[in-house]
Amino acid sequence: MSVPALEISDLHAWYGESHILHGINLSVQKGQVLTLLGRNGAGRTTTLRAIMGLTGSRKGSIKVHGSETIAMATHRIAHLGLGYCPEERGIFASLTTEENLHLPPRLSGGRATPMSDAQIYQMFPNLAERRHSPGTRLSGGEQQMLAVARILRTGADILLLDEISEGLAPVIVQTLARMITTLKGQGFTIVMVEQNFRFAAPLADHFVVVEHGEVVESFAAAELPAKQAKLDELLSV
Amino acid sequence: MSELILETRGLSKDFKGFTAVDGVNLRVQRGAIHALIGPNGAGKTTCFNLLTKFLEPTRGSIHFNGVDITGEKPAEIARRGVIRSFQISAVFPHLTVLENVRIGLQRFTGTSFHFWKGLTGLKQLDARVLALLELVDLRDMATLKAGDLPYGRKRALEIATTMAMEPTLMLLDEPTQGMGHEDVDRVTALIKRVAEGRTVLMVEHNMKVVSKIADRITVLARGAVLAEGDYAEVSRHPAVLEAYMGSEAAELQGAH
Amino acid sequence: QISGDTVKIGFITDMSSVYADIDGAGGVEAIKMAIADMKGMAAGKKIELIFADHQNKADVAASKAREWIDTQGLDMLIGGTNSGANLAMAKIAAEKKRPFMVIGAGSARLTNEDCTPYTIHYAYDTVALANGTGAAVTKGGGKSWYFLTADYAFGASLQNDTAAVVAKTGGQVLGSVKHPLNASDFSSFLLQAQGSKAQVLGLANAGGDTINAIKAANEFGVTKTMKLAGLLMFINDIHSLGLKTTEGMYLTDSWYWNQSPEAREWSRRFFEKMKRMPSSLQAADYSAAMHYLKAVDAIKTDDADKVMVKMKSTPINDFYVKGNIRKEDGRGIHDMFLLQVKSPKESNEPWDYFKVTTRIPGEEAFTKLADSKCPLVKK
Amino acid sequence: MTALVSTSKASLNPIYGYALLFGAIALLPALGVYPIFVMKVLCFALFACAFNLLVGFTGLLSFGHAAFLGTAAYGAGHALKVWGFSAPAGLIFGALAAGGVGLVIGLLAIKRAGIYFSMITLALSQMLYFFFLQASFTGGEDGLQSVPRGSFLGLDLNNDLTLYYVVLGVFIAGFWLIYRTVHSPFGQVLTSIRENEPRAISLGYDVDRFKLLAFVLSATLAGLAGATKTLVLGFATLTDAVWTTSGLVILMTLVGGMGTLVGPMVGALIIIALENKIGDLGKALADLTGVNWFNGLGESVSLVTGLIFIVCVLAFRRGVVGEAIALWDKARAKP
Amino acid sequence: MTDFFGIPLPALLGQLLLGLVNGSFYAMLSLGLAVIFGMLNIINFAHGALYMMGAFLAWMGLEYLGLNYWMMLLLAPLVVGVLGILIERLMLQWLYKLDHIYGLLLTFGITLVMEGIFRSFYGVSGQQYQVPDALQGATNLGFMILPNYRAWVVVASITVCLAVWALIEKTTLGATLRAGTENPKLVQAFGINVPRMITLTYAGGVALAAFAGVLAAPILQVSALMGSNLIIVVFAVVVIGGMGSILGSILTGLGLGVIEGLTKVFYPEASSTVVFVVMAIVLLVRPAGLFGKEK
Ligand SMILES: Nc1ncnc2c1ncn2[C@@H]1O[C@H](COP(=O)(O)OP(=O)(O)OP(=O)(O)O)[C@@H](O)[C@H]1O
Ligand SMILES: Nc1ncnc2c1ncn2[C@@H]1O[C@H](COP(=O)(O)OP(=O)(O)OP(=O)(O)O)[C@@H](O)[C@H]1O
Ligand SMILES: [Mg+2]
Ligand SMILES: [Mg+2]
Repeated sequence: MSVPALEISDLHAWYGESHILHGINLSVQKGQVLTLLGRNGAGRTTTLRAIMGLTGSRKGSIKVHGSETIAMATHRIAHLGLGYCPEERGIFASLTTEENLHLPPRLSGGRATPMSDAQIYQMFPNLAERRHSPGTRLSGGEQQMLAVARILRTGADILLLDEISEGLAPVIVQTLARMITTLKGQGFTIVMVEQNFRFAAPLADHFVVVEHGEVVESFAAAELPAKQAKLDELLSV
Repeated sequence: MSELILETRGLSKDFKGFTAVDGVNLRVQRGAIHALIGPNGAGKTTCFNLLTKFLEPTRGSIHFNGVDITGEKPAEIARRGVIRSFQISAVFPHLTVLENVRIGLQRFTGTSFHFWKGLTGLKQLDARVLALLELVDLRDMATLKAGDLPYGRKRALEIATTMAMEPTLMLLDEPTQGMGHEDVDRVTALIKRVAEGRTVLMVEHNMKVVSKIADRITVLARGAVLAEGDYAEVSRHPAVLEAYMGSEAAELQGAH
Repeated sequence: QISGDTVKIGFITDMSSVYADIDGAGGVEAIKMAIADMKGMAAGKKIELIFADHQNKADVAASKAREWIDTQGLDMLIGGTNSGANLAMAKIAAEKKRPFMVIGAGSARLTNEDCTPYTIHYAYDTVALANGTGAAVTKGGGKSWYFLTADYAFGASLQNDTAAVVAKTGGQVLGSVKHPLNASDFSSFLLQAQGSKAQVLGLANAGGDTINAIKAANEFGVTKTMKLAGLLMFINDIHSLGLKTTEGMYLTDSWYWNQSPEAREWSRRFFEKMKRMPSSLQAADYSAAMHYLKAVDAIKTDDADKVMVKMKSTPINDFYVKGNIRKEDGRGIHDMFLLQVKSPKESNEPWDYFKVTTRIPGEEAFTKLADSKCPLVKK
Repeated sequence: MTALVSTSKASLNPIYGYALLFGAIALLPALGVYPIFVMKVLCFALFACAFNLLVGFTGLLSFGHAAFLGTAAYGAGHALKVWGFSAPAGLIFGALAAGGVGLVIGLLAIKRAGIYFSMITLALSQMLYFFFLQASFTGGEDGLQSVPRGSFLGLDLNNDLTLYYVVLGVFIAGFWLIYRTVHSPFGQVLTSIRENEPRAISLGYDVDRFKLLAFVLSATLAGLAGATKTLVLGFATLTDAVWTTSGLVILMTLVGGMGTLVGPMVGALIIIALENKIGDLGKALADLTGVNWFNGLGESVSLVTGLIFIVCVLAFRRGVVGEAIALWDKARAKP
Repeated sequence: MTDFFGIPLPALLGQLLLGLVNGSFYAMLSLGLAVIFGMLNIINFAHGALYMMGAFLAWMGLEYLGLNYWMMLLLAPLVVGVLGILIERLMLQWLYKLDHIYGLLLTFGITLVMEGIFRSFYGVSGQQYQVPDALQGATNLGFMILPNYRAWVVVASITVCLAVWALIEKTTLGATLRAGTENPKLVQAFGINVPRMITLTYAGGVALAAFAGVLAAPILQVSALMGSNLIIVVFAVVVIGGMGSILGSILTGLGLGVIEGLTKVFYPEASSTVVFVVMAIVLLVRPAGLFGKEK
């Protein structure tokens, strides 16, 4: 097998004093979609943030296209070709929609073809309309689109998407699903955090269940039916 | 006295055009353990901040024991017996465990502005403090600096300090967050124990905890109340499943 | 006999702040020259100089003075710039009975309200400056005045003293504007001055304020319509402003390096050491130290009371001034000079800045005994 | 600020330590130490301790404490000289005047925290400075001179030694009050506010009132220092009120150790000694190294002060006493 | 002639204009402070000293290197900017995790050192710097004679202020800066070198101070202490303005210059305190300042 796009082993992370991740292990092949499942507060968001170097402190190993990033500064990690769409969306209030869109720079190490503005506006016509209004005046759904759209312009080939379907109308969720399928077809590697199983199930090649900051289950899409019962138990409230 | 200890009417908070809490009517029964749940960013902490006036509500009113307390200052509300804990642990790190709790008790002595007095007057509180520490299994750590405690023990200390205030209403923001399994169980039991004779309103993500001790649950989503009821009702509520617990998960589970 | 077997002179002045240039290290050098000219000995004993920077803080000055007297066996103290610091030191010197020779400070209070039997105000004071500039300029045709006054006690007294003289000499004061101390911008005040249509603009301020005011006056063309009169200025101020800006200004001083052959000769010696010409204060530092040392040498003792008597009874006659120290209040009485700044063309060499226009006799320049507010003066 | 604070207690009762310290100070003149110098250090030490009461125990960094020193210095000076107050009455008047000014400034400044608080106190004290510059009773640039020492309960203060013990007494009284405040119910609440303000609020404490009282106390004690200083030196000048003096007291506290009780005293000693002796130090360095520039060091007090500031902030935030306590704690933790 | 409270209107207009000149210095300095505060959360006490250094560089350029005013107007901000980079990299960057107070104290120390250095070399009475030839002379505006140089100062500083405002509000670079103040971590996660951006922001902010210093050199005596009195007034301006917005600091700066100018006419004694009085009033009414956001 070739070098995985993303390979994480024994990852620990802290917020201040709380020890959130207790040794996460996972790996994603290029062009794959991996979905992180788990209950609220299980540590999925934290996993994504740790990959980007945004947690308080972290230990272990995170390799992006084979290069170790555990000691790297956040902006350098990004330049290896990572695009991060945070759970809280991170739309900047003092920037217009377009400025928000243009904020992330082209990544030097990005391997994907950056999308043009035209392509993006074609994919999300709403954004074209609201181009000049302040970022946080957009509706929740539009903000979500903007948050995803802006990392497609950068040439990032590994996308970290945190609950992008959250709070969106079904039509938009469908748009996003189509988009992810398209991106996958174009060779993007995608790590998703999802609550919405119906959204995630058909897209993912691989599932990882996180519980209390540890990976408790990891299986390929094909194994899904077999794992269903286990999954119910893990995700039940 | 009415059965409702706390009631909000149309409570709302806007942040620069974004509504974090939107017309919430919360009704907390006296003597209940009431849980506030909801997805991240639903406005739970903001709600707490409004109730304790750490934030100024944009609209709506807050009634405590039938009295409108919307216009009061945070410290006044606290003096009414509405005591909160914080999502991120809030102890006084350089004070000892004992002193941490005593700060709470001290307010009742009326000597807090007495800068010319010694501490001997406060020593008489120590017995009470130790009793409270006993309650949370912290008695043998009384002389340690609070900052040196393990995380879970800090949360326990926070609860003890809150208890010291003889609160009629305790607001606990994610009391089990960032804890290991044993700690979670301990704190759950602790809450159950201290809730006797008072009212608890808590924010909690851990459904195990909620299902075990909550008498009543309000589900918040996008700043508004989505559902209310006991655990069985709420966990069956379709909108809640959709917005919080995940619809598919429920479907897969079948009717829970 | 000499206490401690050394004649110890102390010098406390501003060595680091606003007045450091007009006195400061140059003053130290001048006193050292005086000691050298005495061959380091007075009354057969070694002369020693200690000096300190008071940073324009009266408390530092007074503590230093007190400490030197208490612990170092100081025999005489020379006070440099800053009236507040000197008033504080005067009190200490009087309490501890040590001759105190004030050079750099201008406040007339030193020999009036706050006079002591041990204070000698050697070089100049604000009354002399007011008398010099006020009278001479008014007599010279500058009949109507407007004052630009620093808004604090010193500025007010400088203005009042001058205004009185102007009125007495037949002039008229059209108005005044107070500016805050250390104002950086004077344009607004100058515009008001210009509006008064007065002939003379009296600058009742000091140091940086005077300099900035003059600069702005040039910029706003005030110098075209009004004559500037600096009520407290020194040669170093002119040096830093340049002749182009200050040309034609009047000021009063006790001494100018180019006023006589002796003055020139001493100044050359000073120049060798400091690479700049001496200010009147630095010359006075030398003269005062010399006057004291000669008195000690003559009576062979450094006993304060005896030295005071000797100094007050010996006339001063050196390259600095010809005059004496008034017995009653310790005021040094000597001629003052009204100086006018040369134009760049008139200036023949570096530091050649002034024309001496008027010599003001000492009796006219300084407060008359009859007007003195010194409690020691019996009337 | 929290990082700086060490409330660790030595195992033996600190009262004995203080008694020893003050006993030693009382003996200094007998050992030939110049009493006026010590008195000046004591005044500044009290000033720094008062300042530290605010910053070290509430976390509020005032950049305007010179205003209180100055108010009291002028107030006491005027009372002693013009109104003929006795020395104790003059001191009390000065301290109360400073407390009053502290109340006004405090009411305005307490509303904001952090750097805003610092900037507001700085600006307001500067306003007061301009007032002192212009008011007639202060003597403007010349200062209020020749303030009589008078007598203290029948003791003639014109004797330096008598004054010395009176000043030491005042200092001990002031220090005792600070010690008391820190170790009082009030002090406990202050500590809790500094450590975690929201938590203190949620426990029902009206933190603004506590901060204000602390501010006024600190101002009053700073005033006591200023009034004593006038008594010792016989004058009050603008230097007492100028903003660089506020900077100086911060430096003293920082060098000695913020939030430690003894630190500000040590800091005051170091800084005042430095101010007095830096010229000699410069000369010694020049002789030692042959670099002539050092001879000018005496004129560059502010430069050296600035360097100390930078070094302290970058590498030495706990100050002399703070570092010593940390070392001590470490040493004890080891065995 | 029309009078306005006893002052002829033309004279008043003149005074207003002069107020604007001073206001433009306040605006430029408080703008620099606001930009630095926005990114670094540090109140740059050294701003006054760097302003002083700008003026000194102008003077030194002419004195030692024969570089004229216009050259130095470009060079001085560059040199000071480089110094700013050094200060930020060597000292400030270690303080971000601490209480903001330490930044204030450190920059206060830097101020003392810089002033001390210049004082030990050049004394305090100050150096003379001539108005550049092209701007010599004055223009009669009818109601007053306005020196050309002052006119230039107003034009130059307002232009620079507006340019900085436009740079921050209208360009991608500015967008990045604004985003950086909102959520630096996320911006860094997009691959932008935020630490470097912070360094450069500091450099830019202090370069503004140096620019103001060069502008001031021909008007004021160039002296070691020229910045230290100004900076406290600028602090007051900042408190009044509230640090909320770039435009806010510009407008407050200009406005206070004008208010101060009027005070000089009607009640000159109060002209040095009026800013603080305004500050006290504003604080009573709006604790967060005129343009400031409530926390
Ligand atoms: N900034 C923070 N400081 C302290 N604790 C945090 C912080 N952010 C998150 N946590 C805690 O870390 C734990 C894991 O949070 P995380 O956001 O990774 O959960 P998650 O699996 O993404 O769940 P969800 O997003 O559904 O809440 C939770 O207990 C959360 O409360
Ligand atoms: N001071 C503030 N200014 C602007 N927005 C805020 C502020 N405080 C909270 N918010 C926003 O309000 C929303 C609700 O936040 P809140 O902290 O109440 O969520 P929560 O329900 O407690 O979530 P969590 O479970 O993650 O703690 C979030 O979108 C948050 O970003
Ligand atoms: Mg999450
Ligand atoms: Mg929350």
